[in-house]
Amino acid sequence: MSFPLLTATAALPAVGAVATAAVPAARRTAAKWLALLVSLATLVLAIVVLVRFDPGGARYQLTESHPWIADFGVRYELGVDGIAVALLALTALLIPFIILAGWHDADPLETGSRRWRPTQGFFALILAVEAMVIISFEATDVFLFYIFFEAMLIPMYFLIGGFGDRAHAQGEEAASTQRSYAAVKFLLYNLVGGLIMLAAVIGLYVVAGNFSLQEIAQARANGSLHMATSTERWLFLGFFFAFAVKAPLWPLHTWLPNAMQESTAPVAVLITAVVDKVGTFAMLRFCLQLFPEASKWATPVILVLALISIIYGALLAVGQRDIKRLVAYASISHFGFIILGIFAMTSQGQSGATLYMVNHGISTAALMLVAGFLISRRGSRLIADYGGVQKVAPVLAGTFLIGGLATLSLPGLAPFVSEFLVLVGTFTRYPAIGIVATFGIVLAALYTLVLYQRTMTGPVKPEVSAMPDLKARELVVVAPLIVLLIFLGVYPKPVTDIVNPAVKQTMSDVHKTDPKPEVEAAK
Amino acid sequence: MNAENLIALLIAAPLLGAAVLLVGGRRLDGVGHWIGTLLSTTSFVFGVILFADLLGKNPEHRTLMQHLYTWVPVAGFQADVTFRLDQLSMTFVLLITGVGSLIHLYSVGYMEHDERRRRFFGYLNLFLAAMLLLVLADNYLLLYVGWEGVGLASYLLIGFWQHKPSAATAAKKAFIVNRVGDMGLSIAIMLMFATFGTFAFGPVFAHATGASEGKLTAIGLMLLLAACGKSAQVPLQSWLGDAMEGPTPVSALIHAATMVTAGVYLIVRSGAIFNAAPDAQLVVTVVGAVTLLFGAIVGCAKDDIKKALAGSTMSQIGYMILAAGLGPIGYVFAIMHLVTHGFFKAGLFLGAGSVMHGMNDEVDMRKYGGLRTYMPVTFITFGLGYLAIIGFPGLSGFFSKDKIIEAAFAKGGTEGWILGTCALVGAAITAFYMTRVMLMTFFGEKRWQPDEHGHEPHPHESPKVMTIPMIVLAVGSVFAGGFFSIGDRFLHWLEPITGHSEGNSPLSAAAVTGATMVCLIIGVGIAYLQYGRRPVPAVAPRGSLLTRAARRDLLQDDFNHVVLVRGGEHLTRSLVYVDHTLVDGVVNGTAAGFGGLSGRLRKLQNGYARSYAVSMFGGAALLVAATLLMRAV
Amino acid sequence: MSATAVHSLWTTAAEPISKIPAPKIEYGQLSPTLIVVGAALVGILVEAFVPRKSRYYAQVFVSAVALCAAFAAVVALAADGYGTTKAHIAAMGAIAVDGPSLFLQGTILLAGLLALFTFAERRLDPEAHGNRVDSFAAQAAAVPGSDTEKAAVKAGFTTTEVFPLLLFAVAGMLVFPSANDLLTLFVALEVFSLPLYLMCALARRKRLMSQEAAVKYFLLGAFASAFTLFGIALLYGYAGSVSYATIAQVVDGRVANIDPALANTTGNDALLLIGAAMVVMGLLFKVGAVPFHMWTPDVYQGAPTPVTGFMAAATKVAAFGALLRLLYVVLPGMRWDWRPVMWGVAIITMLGGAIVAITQTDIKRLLAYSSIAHAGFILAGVIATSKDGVSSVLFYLAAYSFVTIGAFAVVTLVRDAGGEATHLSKWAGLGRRSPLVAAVFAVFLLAFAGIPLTSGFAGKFAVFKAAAEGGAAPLVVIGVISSAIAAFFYIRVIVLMFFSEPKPEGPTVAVPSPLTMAAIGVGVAVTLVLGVAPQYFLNLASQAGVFVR
Amino acid sequence: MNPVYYLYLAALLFTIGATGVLIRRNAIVVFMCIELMLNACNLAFVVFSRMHGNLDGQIIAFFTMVVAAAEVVVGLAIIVSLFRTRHSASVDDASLMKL
Repeated sequence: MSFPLLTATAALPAVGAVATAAVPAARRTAAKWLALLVSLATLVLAIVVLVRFDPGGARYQLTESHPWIADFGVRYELGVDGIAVALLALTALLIPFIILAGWHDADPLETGSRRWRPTQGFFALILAVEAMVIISFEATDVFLFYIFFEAMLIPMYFLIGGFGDRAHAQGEEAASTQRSYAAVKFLLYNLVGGLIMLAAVIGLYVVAGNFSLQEIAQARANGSLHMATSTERWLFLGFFFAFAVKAPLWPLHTWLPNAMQESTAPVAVLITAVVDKVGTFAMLRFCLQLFPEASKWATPVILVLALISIIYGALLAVGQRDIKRLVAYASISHFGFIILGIFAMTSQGQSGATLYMVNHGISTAALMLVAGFLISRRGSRLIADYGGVQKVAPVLAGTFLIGGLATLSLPGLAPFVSEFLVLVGTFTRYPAIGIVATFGIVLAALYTLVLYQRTMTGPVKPEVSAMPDLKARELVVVAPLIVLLIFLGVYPKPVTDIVNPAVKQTMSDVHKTDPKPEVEAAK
Repeated sequence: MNAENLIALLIAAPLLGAAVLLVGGRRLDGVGHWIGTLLSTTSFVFGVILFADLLGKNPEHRTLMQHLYTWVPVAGFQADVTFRLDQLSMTFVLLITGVGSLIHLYSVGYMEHDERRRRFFGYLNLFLAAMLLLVLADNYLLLYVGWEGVGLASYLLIGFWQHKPSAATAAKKAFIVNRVGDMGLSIAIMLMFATFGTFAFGPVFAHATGASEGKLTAIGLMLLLAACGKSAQVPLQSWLGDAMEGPTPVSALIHAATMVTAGVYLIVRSGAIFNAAPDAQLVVTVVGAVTLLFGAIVGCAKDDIKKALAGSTMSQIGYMILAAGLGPIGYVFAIMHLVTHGFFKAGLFLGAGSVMHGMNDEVDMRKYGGLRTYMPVTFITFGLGYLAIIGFPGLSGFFSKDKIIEAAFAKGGTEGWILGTCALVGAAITAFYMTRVMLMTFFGEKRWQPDEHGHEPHPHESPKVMTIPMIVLAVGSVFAGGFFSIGDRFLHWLEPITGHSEGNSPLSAAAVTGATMVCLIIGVGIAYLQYGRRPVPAVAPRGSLLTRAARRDLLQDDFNHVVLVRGGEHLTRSLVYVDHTLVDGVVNGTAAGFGGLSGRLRKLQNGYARSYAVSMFGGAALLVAATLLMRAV
Repeated sequence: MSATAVHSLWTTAAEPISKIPAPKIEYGQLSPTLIVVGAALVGILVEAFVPRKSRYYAQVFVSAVALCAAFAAVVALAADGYGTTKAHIAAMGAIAVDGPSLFLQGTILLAGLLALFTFAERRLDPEAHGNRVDSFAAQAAAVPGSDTEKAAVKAGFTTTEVFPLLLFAVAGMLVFPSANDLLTLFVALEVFSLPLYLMCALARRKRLMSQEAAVKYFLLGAFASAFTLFGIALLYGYAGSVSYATIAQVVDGRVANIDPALANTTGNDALLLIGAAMVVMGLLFKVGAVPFHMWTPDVYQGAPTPVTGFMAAATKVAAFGALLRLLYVVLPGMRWDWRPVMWGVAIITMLGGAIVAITQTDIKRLLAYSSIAHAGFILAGVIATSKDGVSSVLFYLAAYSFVTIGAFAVVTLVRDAGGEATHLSKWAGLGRRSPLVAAVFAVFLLAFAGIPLTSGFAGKFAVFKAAAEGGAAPLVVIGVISSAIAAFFYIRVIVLMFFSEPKPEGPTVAVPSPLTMAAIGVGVAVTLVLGVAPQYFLNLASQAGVFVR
Repeated sequence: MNPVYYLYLAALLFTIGATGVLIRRNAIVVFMCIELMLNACNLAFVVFSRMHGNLDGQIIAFFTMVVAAAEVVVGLAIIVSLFRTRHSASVDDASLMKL
C-alpha cells in the first residue's frame, strides 16, 4: 500500500502536541518553536495533499481503509473530496499564523508551581485541535468523524477556559470566572448537540448496519437501503442539530460570542475560522449525502433560520460594545450565508458556500488577529476605550481596515466572490430570500465601518497616544493573510476548480439541478 | 502592436501607483506626489493613443475588447475579466484621466503642507484605477468591482483628515449610503443572471428584448437605485453634502467631475434594458427632475461655498439622469453635459479650493467678499466656470444644458411639458445660486475678520502648480460645448453605441433657447438685487421657512436621523437585550431548572436510615405492583 | 453446595455409609473461587500465628498471589473453552461455568487486585509514631479518641484483617454471578456482603462517619436480603425448586410431569410475579438503582476510600452479573412482565442519579451519584434482552470498574490535615498545584462522561446500540439526555481543578507508593486502550455473551 | 389443615418485621425485626417444602439460620461499636451524612 498521506497530516500535529506538552517547564521558547515547526510541517503535508489531489479524478481520493471496531461496524476510513481538501488546506494554513500570533499569550504571569506549564499546554492544545479537525475533514466513516467531532471539544474547552486576555478590565478573578463560564457554555452546547447526534448515529447504525459514508450513500442511491421517511427525518435532525450548534445557526449561537470574547484572539480565530467550519462542512458532506430527501424536506426552515442568522447577527454586531463580541456576531452572520448557500441547493450556492468557508477563515483571521494585537496593546476589549489609533499606529490601522473591508466583502477581496455566489445561488431558486439576505451587505458595512471609525479615527485618546505600531512578528502574521485575501479575490479559480466537481457530486446526491434562466443568453 | 493590449495598461498604471505609494512607506514621502501624478498622466497618454486608434477606425468597428482571464468559473456562472473600450468608455477614459491628471497636479500644491501627502496621492491613484475599471468593464460583476472600488476610494479620501470626527463620520455615511445603492446593483445582477443566465454586456443587451417586461423593469429600477446611490440622487443624495469634508481636490475630482457621474454612465450603458422598460425610464426621469430642483434649492441656501457647489453638482447630475431617462433622445446629451460639467464644475471647485487656500481654509462665503482684486486668476477661471454652468450663450453649459431641456420637451405629451418646465425652472435657480456664490465671494467689500488666534487672513493668489490646472479647465469649460455641438460631432461619435432619435418637440429649438435665456436673466437678476445691491450680512439672517429647510438639506438628513439612525439604534439595543435574556435565558433557565430540581430531590437524602428503608419498601411495593399490573393488562 | 444435592444425601441417609454417593464436584472448574476462599482461610491463620510486625507483608503477599492465581485459573478455563463450547453447569447444578461468569470473574479478580493495591497503600497518611499506617483503623474495637485507640496507634497496630475480608468478599462475588440456583445466589450474596459491612466500619480517619456508614449499609443490606430471601421462598413455592433450570422450565411451562402440588402452585401467578419482583429488588439494591439507591451516597462517603472504590467497582459487576443471569436464564419466560418495569427503573435511575449529582459538594458523594446514573445506563443494556445486550453490559462493566477504582484511588491522594480532602471546594486549582494528578482525574471524569476516545464512550455506545437494536429507542434518547446532564457536573469538577484559583490553605497531593501508582496507572491505561482500540475486548465480551442453560 | 394458612402467617410475620424496621429507632430492635423477617422466610420455605413434598425448603431453612447467625455476629459487632462511640443505639442519631 502507498504512503498513508492523510493519516500523516493528522498524525503529525498529534505527535507534535504530545512532544510540545512534554517540553520541560523552563524551556518555554523551545516549546513555541517546536509547535511552530510542526504546524509548518503539517502545512507542507497539506500542500502535498493539495498537489496529489486530482480535481477531475474519483470523488474520494488518497483513501485509506483499515478495520477498526468490527462490532460497531466501524472502519478507519479516510478520503478527501474537493471540499475537504480546500478546508484541510485552510486549517493547515491558519494554524501557523495562530501559533505565531499567540506567541506570548500563554507566558505564565505568576510562576505558580514548578510543574505548572501553561505555555506548553497552550501550544500542545492548539496542535491537538488541528489534528482532530483535520481528521474529521478526512473521515469518510460516520463514527470516526463523530469521535473526533466530539473529542475536539476537550482541547478547545481548555483553550477557552484556560487562557484569556491579559489585563482584564475587572481584574484576574472576574476574568477567570467569566472565562470558565464561557468555556462551560461552549462545552455544554456542543456536548448536548453531540449527544443528540450520538442517538442519531446509533439510529443510523440500526438502520444501515455500518458507518461507511460511501457504502451508505451508494446503498441509498441504488435503493438497496430504504429508509422510512420519518426515520430519515429524525436521523437528519439528529445530525443537523449537532452541526447547527457547531456552525452556529440562530438560535443556537449564544455560546460563540462568549467563547470568542473571553478567549485570546488566536483561540477565537481557532474557534470561528477552523473548528466551526467542521459544522458547515459536515452539513454538506453528511446531511446532504446521507439524508437527501430529509434535507430537501427541511430546506425551507433551515433557509429561514440562516436568513435570521444573517440579519440578526449583523444587527447585533452593530449593537456591540466589545470588539471581539462584534466580530463574533459578524461571524454568526457569515455562517448564516454559508448555510444559506449549502441549502439553496444550487451549484453557485454550494460552491459559494465552500469558497465562503475558506475565505471567511482567512478574513476573520486577519481581522481578529489584528484586533488581538490592538487589544494586547491597550489591555481592553471595549471599543469606547480606543480612538485615533490610526494617527499613532497607521500600519495597524491599515491592516485592521483591510480585514474589516474583507469582512464587509468588498469586491476585489476574497469574501466578495463567495458571498456573491451564495446570493446569486440563493436568488435563482428563492428570489425573496436572496433579496432579504442582500440587506446583510449594508449592515456589514455599518458594523465594520462604525468599529473602524470609533477605534481608529477621531482625536487620539491619551491612553493610546503611546501605542506602538505592528511589530515584525505581527506583520509576518498579517501580511500573508492580506496578500491571500487579495489574491483569492482577484483570482479564485484555483479554489473553485478544486471545489466544483465535489459540488457537482453533492448536487447529484440530492437530485437537484440549477434552475434554467428565462432567456438562454449565455453563449 | 495592436491597441487592445493597451486597455489593461490604462488601469494598471494608476493601480501600480497606488500599490507603490501605499506599501512603499515613508521613504517615498519626498517623491510620492510626483509618482502619482506621473502615473495618472501615463494613463492619460495611453488614453489618447487609444483615442487616436479609435478615430482611425470607421464608426462601426470602434469597439475594442481585451480578455484577460476567467475570474469566477462556477457551473453556469461565468465571470470574466474582460475590458470593453468603445466610444462611450473612451469618452469617460479621457475625462477621468485628463481631469484626474490635472487635479493630481493641482493637489501637489494644495496638499503641500500635509505630512500624509504621499498617502493622499496613493488614494487618488486608487480612485483612478477603480473608476477606469468601472467604465471599461465588459460585464456587470466586474463593473461592480469598480463601482465599489470608487466607493472605497471616496471613503478613504472624504475621511482623509481622520482626526476630524466630522470627516470620519461623513466618510462612513458616504460609504453606507452607497452600499444601499450597491445593494440595488447586486440585486440587478442577480436578476440578470436569473433571467439571462449571464451578466456580460454583449449577450444581455442582445437578448434584452427577449425577457418579460416585468423582469426588465425590475432590473431597470434596481440599476436606478444603484445610480441614485453613486450619483447622489434623491432619495440617496444625503451623503454628498457631508462629503465636502474631504480635501477640495477630492471634491473636484470625485464628487463633481467623475465618480458621481457613474450613475449616468450605468443608465446610459444599460440603455438596451431601459429602452425595453418604459416604466423604469419614467421613474428615472422623475428622479432626475426631482433631484435637479432639490439640489438647486439646497444650493441657494448654503453659505459654505463647497456645500453650495455640492448642491449644484447634485442638480446638474439631476439634469443628466433626466436626459438619460428620456432614452435615445437624451443619452448623447446626458453624456455631453456630463463631460462639459466635468470641466466647469471641476474648475469651480478648484477655484473654491484656491480661495480657501488663500483664506486659511475659511469656507463661509459670508466671510469672503471682494476677493477679485486679491486673486485675479482664480477670479477669472472661476468666473468662466460660472458663466459656463449658468449656460451663458456660447459657453459649454449653454450647449449641453439647452439640449437636455429640448430633449425633455421632446419626450412629448404631458410628461414632456412637466419635465421640460422643471428643467427650465432648474436653469433659473441655477443662475440664481451661482450668481449668489459669485457675488458673495468676489464682489462687495471684504468681510473677513481675524480668527480666534487673531490671525488676519491674507488673501493671496495660489502658486502656478494650482493655477495652471484651473486655467486649463476654464478653457475646457469655455470651448468644449461649442466644439462638441458644432456639426454634432459628439452626437456622431456616440450614436453607434447609444443610438439617437430626435423626439417630436412641441416647441422649436429656438423657442426653448429663448425660454432658457429668459430664465437665466430672471435668476441672475434676482440674485443681483439680493446680493449685488445690498451688503451681505456677516451672519446669515433667519430667512424664510424654505430657506431654513434648505439649509438643512430640506430636512432630509433629519428624517434619516430620526427614522433610520435612532430607529436602528433602538432596534439593535432591543435585540441585544433579547439575545441576552430570551435566547440565552432559555438555556440558562433550563440549567437553573435542573439545579433547583436537584436541590429539591437532594433533600430526600435526609441521612435517616429508616427513611431510606421506607423508600426501599415503597420501591419494592411499586415493583411488585407494577409487575402484577403488567400481567393484568 | 446445592439443595438438590443435599436432598439426595438426605433420602439415602438410611442406607449403609458405603452406599453414599459422593457429590460430583468439578474442582478444576471451580478453582478460581476455591483458590480465593482457600487464601482467605490462610489469611485467617496468618492473623492467628504470624507475629504482628510481619502480618501486613504476609497478608498482602498471600492475597496478591491468590488473586493472581485465581485470575490465571480463569484465563486457563476460558482458553480451555469453558466460556464457549465446554460451558456447562458444575457442582451438581449449583454453579454455572460459562462465558458470562468467566468474564465477570476475571473482571472482579482484576478489580480486586487493584483494590488490594489501594488497601495496601501505606505512604499517604503521615507516619504515626514512626509506623507506616494504611487507611484502616489501628484497632476497630477501640472507641474513637479513647486511650485504647491512642495506645493502639502508638503500638503501631494495623487492621490486617481487611485482607482476608477482602478475599472473602471477592470469593462471594465470584460465586454470585455464576450461581445457578437461588440458594447459592443467596449464600453468595451474604458471603460478599458481610465482609463489606465490616470493612466499611474500619476507616482510620473520620471513624464516626465510617461506623455510621457501616450501620446504615448493614441494616439496609440485611433488610434487602430479607426481601430477596422471601422472594426466593415464593419462587420456590411456585416452582417447587430453587434451581434456575427447573424454575425456567416451569415458567415456560416445559415441565414433563406436573404433580398436583406443582399444578396447584403454578396455578397462582402471584407467587411467581411477587417472588421474581422481590428477588430482582434485592439485586437492584446491590447495583444501587433508584429507588433502592439511598444507601449508596452515605456508604460511599463514610467508608474508607479504598473500600469504596472496591465496592463501587466489584459489587456492581457481581450484582449485574447475577441480575443478567436471573433475567436471561430464569425469567426469560416472563420477559413481557419485567421489561416494562425495568424500563421504568432504568429511566428514573439514569435521570435521578444525574440530576441529584448536580448539586453535590463532596467528591465521594458525587461519584456515588454518578455510579447510580451509570447503573441506569447499564440497565438500558440489560433490557435489550439480546446477545448483544449481554456482551455490551459485560464490556461496560469491565470498562466502568477500572475507571471507578482509578478515580477513587486518585481521591485518596488529595489530602489535608484531616485526612482526605473530599469537599469539592478544596479541589479548586488542583490543576495548578499538580497538573499530572488533575489531568489523570480529568481523564477518569471524561470517561465517566462518555467522551469519545475513552472507555466510557465505547461502553455507552455499545449499551445504547444494543438497546436501540432491542427496540428501546426512547430509552436511548433519555439516556443521551441524562448523560448530557451528567456531563455538566463532571465538567464542573474539571473547571474547579483547572480554571479556579488555588486556595492558599488548599490540600496537598501526597506522593503514593508504587502500589497506588500501579492501580491508577492501570486504570488510565485501560480507560484509554478500551477507548481507542476496544475491538479485542468487544470480541471477548461477545464471545462470552452466551449463558449456559 | 390447609398449609396455606401458614403461608399467610409467614407473610404476616414478614410484614410485621418490615414495619418494625420502618418504625423502630433502636438499632438492636431494628435488627431483631430483620431477624423476624428472615424467620418468616424460613416458615414460608418449610410450608412450601411440605406442599411440594420435597425437602429442599427445609434444608434451605437450615442454611438461612446459619446465614442469619453470621449476620448477627457481624451486625452486633457493628452496632456495639457504634453504641460504644455514641452511647446510644438509635439509628436516627447516626445521621452525620446526608444530602
